[in-house]
Amino acid sequence: MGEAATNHSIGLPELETGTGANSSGEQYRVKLEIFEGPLDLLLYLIKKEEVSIYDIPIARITEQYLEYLSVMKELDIGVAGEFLLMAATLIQIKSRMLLPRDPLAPKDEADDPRNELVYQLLEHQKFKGAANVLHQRATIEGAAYHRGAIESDGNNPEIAATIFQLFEVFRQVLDRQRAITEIEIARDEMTMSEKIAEIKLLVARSGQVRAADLFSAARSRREIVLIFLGLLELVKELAVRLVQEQTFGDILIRSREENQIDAVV
Amino acid sequence: MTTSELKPIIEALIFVSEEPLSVKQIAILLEDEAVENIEAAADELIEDIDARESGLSMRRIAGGYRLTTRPELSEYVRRLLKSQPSARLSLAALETLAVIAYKQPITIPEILEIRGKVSTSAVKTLLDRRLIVSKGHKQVVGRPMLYGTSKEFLIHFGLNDLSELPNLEDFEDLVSS
Amino acid sequence: MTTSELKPIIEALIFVSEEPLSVKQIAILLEDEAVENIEAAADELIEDIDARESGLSMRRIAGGYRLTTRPELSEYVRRLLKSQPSARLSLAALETLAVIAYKQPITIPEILEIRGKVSTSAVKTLLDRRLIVSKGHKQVVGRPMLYGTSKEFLIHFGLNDLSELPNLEDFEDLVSS
Repeated sequence: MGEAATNHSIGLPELETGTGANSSGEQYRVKLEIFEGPLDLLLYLIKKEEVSIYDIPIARITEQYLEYLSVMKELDIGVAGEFLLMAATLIQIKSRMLLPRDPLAPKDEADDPRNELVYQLLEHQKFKGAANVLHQRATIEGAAYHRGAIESDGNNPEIAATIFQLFEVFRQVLDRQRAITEIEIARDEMTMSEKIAEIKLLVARSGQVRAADLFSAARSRREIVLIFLGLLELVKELAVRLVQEQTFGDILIRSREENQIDAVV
Repeated sequence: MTTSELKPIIEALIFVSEEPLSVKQIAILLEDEAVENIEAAADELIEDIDARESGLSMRRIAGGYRLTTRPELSEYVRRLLKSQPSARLSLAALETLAVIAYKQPITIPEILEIRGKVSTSAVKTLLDRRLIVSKGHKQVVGRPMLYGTSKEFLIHFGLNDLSELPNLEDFEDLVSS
Repeated sequence: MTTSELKPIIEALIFVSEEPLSVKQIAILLEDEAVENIEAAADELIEDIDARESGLSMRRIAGGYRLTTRPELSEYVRRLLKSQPSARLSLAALETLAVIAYKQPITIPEILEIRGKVSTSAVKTLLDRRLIVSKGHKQVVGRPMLYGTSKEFLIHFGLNDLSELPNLEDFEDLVSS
């Protein structure tokens, strides 16, 4: 889920009951995306059902959780991997709770299959609280202004740097250099890493490239093999995504934009 | 120097400095005036300025002193500067920042573990805004990068140091109640 | 507004303004508060600040009001400004530094080749700031000077050693995990 979608809300979202409410799909989309992650959704359900976090009725909560996921799917909201993972976890806990306990084993609360989840939820809630306080502080702080420039400031029009900026700048320099030398490289026999760089550049420039186009532009068998291996490498590195919009359709190579990463893992 | 000699000097220095100015920096500028004297004068100055009912206030931020306008006058100042309140951090970024602030230094996989969610774009935003900085590599397999909060973080949230972060345990009651 | 309501607002506005602020500008910001009222409040504020024996003074400059430090404190202010040589680098210097850091030891012609721009003045700045040092001559025609980063560089960027420079894998870690 992209950050942009959650910009407007701090705290628990106001969400009507799952399916069948008469809001439009668009409204649902906005509201559902407020669930930052599976833990948020779970906390919301726990609050809505007015149950204790220390004694979660797993069957009921799991059922509701799955219902929300199916609403998200119905509305064609990409359900991120972590939501599915949590669904699996809930189902697993549910089935472990159904197992008859060994009557001879000492009754031990530490055995409760829900423990880890409860711990995670509590931790999550704590950091949400802290995030809230930070938000308030930043609001107050943002209302206090520093003095305007005075004459002595004028001799300092430059930018301050951190090590990360230094690195970013280095990457930019390299990218620039790569763009200039790319034409020369194209004429020579390419190496695998050059081919990868070329594919990356192509995808970065146009956002998406048809795999078929890449292959048909190859001038030798060796180059076709390089493209193929290069693509595999890029997919492995999670630098690009391969998308096929319809069965037997074109395979598209797409860049992984920042805000897509979360949704696709 | 006496406190009443020190106060105007400290006020002038803090006014001119672009960054919060620490007691130690002031001491060096004043040719090794005792740190305790400076601290006493600075604290008195904070009270003086408060009592003046002036448009300014002096505060301890990021280990130093800083002059700012009073928050309650922000409406007028904003009109003059035509400034938008600075871009807000998203909830994802704030929560990630909270995790980093309390658990620093911390790696991305460790953040994921706590948040139960992938936060790389949030981490990138925080780096871009310089609220967090890298703190070297963790000496484990893969040598992942460690992150911690920056001085900018303290300034942005008006904290003098990390000990001023609210106590995490205070937020536990929110759920149980 | 009353004079005592106006004074803190005027003080805050003058404090944040980069230019001397005229009575007329202030009047506009205060939704057409009468110019006479503002002038009266501003004049009173000048007297107040003088009477405070604070480190600041408010003056009429170029048809507007401005806050400055008191002239008699200029010696201390000068020391501060001198003691705060900018910890800042221009983008050209930063780029050159990045290339040197990652490709050291490196000659000026090699830097040009990578950056695609002449960087001699940037190299000079970096040498002046002792972020880079010469590392002898390269044994090729013309024996050009080789440059590398200094201990100062490590301190400035908070690194233990050069192996702590972020590398490409770290970055990919960030965007792809």
